[in-house]
Amino acid sequence: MPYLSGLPLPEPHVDYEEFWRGCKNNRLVIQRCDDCGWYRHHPRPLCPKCRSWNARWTEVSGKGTVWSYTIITHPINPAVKDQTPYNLVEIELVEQEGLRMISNLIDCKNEEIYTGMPVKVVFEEISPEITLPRFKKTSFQKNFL
Amino acid sequence: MDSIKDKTAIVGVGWTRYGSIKKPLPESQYTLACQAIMAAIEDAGLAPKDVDGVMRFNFDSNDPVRLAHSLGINLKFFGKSMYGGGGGCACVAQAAAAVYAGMADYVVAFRAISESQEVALGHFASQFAQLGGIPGSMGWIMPFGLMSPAQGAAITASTHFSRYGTTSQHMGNIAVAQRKHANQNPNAFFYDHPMTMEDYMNSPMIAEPLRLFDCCQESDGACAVIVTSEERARDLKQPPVYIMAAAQGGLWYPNSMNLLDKIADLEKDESWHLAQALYEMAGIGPRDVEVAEIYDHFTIHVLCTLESFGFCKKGEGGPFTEGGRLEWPDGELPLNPSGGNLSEAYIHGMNHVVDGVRQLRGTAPAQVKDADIVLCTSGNAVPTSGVILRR
Amino acid sequence: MATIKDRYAIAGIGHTEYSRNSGRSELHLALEAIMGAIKDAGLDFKNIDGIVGDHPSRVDVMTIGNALGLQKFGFFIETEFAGGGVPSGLLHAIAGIEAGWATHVVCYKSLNGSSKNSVPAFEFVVQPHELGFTRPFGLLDPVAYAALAARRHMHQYGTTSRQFGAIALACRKHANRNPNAIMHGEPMTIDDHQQSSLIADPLRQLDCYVEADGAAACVVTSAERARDLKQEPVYIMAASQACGPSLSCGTMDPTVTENETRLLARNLFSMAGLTPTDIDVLQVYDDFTPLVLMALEDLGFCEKGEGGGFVEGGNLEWPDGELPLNTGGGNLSEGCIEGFNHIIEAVKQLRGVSTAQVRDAEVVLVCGATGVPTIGLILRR
Amino acid sequence: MPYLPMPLPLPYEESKGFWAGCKRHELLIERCMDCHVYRHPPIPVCPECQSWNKEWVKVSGNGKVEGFTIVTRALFPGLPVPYNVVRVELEEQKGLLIIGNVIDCSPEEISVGMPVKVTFEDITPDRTLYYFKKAE
Repeated sequence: MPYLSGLPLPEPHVDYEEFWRGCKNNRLVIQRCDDCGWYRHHPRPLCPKCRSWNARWTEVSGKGTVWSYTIITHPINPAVKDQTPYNLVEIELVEQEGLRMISNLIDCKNEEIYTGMPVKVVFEEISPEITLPRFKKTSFQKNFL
Repeated sequence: MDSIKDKTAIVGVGWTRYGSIKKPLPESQYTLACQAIMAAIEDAGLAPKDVDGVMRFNFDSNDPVRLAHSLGINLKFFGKSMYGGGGGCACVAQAAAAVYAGMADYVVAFRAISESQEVALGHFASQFAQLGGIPGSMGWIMPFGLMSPAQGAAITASTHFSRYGTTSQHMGNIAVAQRKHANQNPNAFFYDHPMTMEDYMNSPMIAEPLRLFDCCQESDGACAVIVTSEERARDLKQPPVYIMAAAQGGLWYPNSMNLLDKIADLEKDESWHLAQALYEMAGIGPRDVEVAEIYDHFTIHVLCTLESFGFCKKGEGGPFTEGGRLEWPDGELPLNPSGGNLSEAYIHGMNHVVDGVRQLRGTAPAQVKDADIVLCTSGNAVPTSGVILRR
Repeated sequence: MATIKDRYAIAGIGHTEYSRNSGRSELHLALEAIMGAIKDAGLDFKNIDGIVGDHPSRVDVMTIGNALGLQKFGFFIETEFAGGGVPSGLLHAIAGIEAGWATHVVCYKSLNGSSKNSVPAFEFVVQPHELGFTRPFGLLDPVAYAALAARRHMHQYGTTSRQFGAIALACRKHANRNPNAIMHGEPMTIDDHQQSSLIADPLRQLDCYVEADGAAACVVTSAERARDLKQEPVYIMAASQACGPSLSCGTMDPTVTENETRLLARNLFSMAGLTPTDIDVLQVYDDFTPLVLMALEDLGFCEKGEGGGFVEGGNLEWPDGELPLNTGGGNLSEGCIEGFNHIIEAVKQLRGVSTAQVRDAEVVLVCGATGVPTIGLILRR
Repeated sequence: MPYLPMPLPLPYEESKGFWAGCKRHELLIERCMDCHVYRHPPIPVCPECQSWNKEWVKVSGNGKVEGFTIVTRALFPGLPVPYNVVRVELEEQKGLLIIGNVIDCSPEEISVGMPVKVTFEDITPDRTLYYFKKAE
């Protein structure tokens, strides 16, 4: 049972397919500039730092911290009717300051979530085509960095 | 009235290679936009951070956030034109206005298009199913099966045919001339595909009297131009191409019947209104125009636009196309020397502006000798826009 | 190429009642507001030769032009980014007049945001694929974006929900003086705010805007022409947009110092030749209270991170606060006309006819939404 | 039977009266009560005199084809080609145009200037569309 269901899923698109292919293979891959090494998410054609066209899909550790979060308590959107409350987190990955992505924390009570909480990616298959990256709490102790 | 005449210039142009839905490019619309814009920046001898404004087409999903993200730039002016192909030159016009008003220094006007990736088949059908019917003013036309610009243009053509005696052959003259031009342009999609009048006549009927080759292509690609003030333009890498006039034109329609070809008045259509505004601002007339970059979604509208801009009288557009008058290199008014939307690529008319600039720099693939003044127009039959360029 | 500073003016304003259910179409509302603005300016319909439409395009500019019987087809465009963009209509209007395309331009916004009595939207454009990185995780509505930004601001700077509430409170107090405000006659305390239901933690219902039906419009013309018209002109000292690379992954970073609103402030103040201390009244787009707080920091009214303390103690409240905010009640309490209500209120302040009239108000700053490509204006009388 | 298997229009504030008229097999066109100029599609304000006073007037339904096309390539799944689309000028006023189909008429018969008359087709129990027929 996925954490949230019935939501619009990513549609296939040339700029983003590597990311989703990675997820399908249980790998978190982020676009990284081949020249200056800057990670960028979401993917885009050019490196905003050095304007290089060269980029490589690079597997990252999947470790990060909760940069911010919210608990959606009121189903403003009909798509999440009967699914509230749910958490929505913005994760900052350890690879780079400001490298952030949107996800959810699973196996975690909403009250337990805090800003700065260490987390690690897990993958949840939603459909034969789409696997979503979600996150689980972890601890700083286990060789976090 | 004070105006922007000669106050701004195009200092950079960029374009990508072109594909079509049958021979798609692998790049996304986003990538194509960045390619064309970066090429224009380089052409101008600028750095990305110099760009502080963007104007895009309303159907273009490359909003300023995308561009700021990818190009790493800060923008202080941005906007989008309206009414699809009618808004191409409006992008250039608004860019010029923003520069002239001191709102930005270097404004990019661009169009990126990926019809192979972005136009989902059955897109309309699924939305109608979701909504339970045809919404808004489209309810006046779509239930009757009028749902594409080509069909609307066909209705206009039937009126033009009946009123003025225009023929398929006349429309064919336009298509054939432009194909000849594309055969000069290695980047044109139909570069190595010649076309005769017979080929044209044998192309399948889409919506009578419009044939396949009366219609623009469905393309992948992007074009971009950079506009700045005439003072700044003088110090840059390329010879400046001045914007003599820029304007919007058209009719105030009773409703936003976007897919209905709205020419109820063949005498004074959108392009007629545009022509008045452009010629007045530039202080020139049709005789001064040496290259005609006329928006060509459909041949019939090229014909109407030529009439409305006074190259011939109303109703005489048909015979005006005869005798190779529109053909490079010897015709008296070379039409869309790059091949245009019909035969170069359908970059929504931004390719016309790019070729116009290249003509004035003397670097066009089908170079019109000593071209000094170029007219570029956007789509007729919708609220439209245009620019007059000079070197 | 002179700067546009003080060379353009708002010559007329018009608006409908703001309500929960207008009972009219958005087109109808738009025409009422526009015709009101033209009349307010003392102009004839025939004088209008440019139109700037709203976003999302509920009411087509061509339909407006046709209904008004306009003769000259000089200039038309529409804004974008909803609340971030509404005031950009004025910027485009100025550019259009400066270019020589038009002399008197109307700008408008019309919506049945509360009753939802709208012609259904039909999308010609495929939804941006970037949404694949947010929507599957339940990031679906603006309130969730604002909640993420708010939570981070609280974490980093110790900002509290009560401080967000202070903004809602100020707007409500102002709305209670404004009979056209939807929340007129419904006083609110900070306890009411704290007890209102959580929508997206930490955002409560009273942190969020009030949906409304209504329309607003104004006429922009050159300062020279405006001086000969019926009303005292409200001069546009500065107008600028801003969009930079800091909007990240469809979310916003409330902590960076180089965000949109910061860029905007730099553009605006340098064009106007002013500093924040010169601003008498502030009209800031207020869909969600935390974003107002961040905008106050980014506009330079206080230091980054000090917004919480700045909004406390009635500092934003008419008549005694140092910086009266959204004196008509704003989106939070007057009703959300996506920021056009802020423009109307700014003009009323400078004409001296606001229901919460700031004494001797001379300069008003209008700021579009934070977290999207945005726009701002500095107006003076 | 509809001429084309297309979705029906969703009536909106300004168009409700028109479609209600069709239901009664009446072609109603909006007209200004002050300057008596017709307008189609309907809008709240008169483009000629900016009056808000308007009324629905039952028109004759007579007109002539001002322009037409025979669509030979379908853009919508399941559309039978060829089919015609006509732009009809109603006799009440010059330039008063309306889009429709001519039913019971072969593609070859249609021409610019051809006189037509309105006819109505009940598509569902609640909804009626207007079409045109060749007139003498």
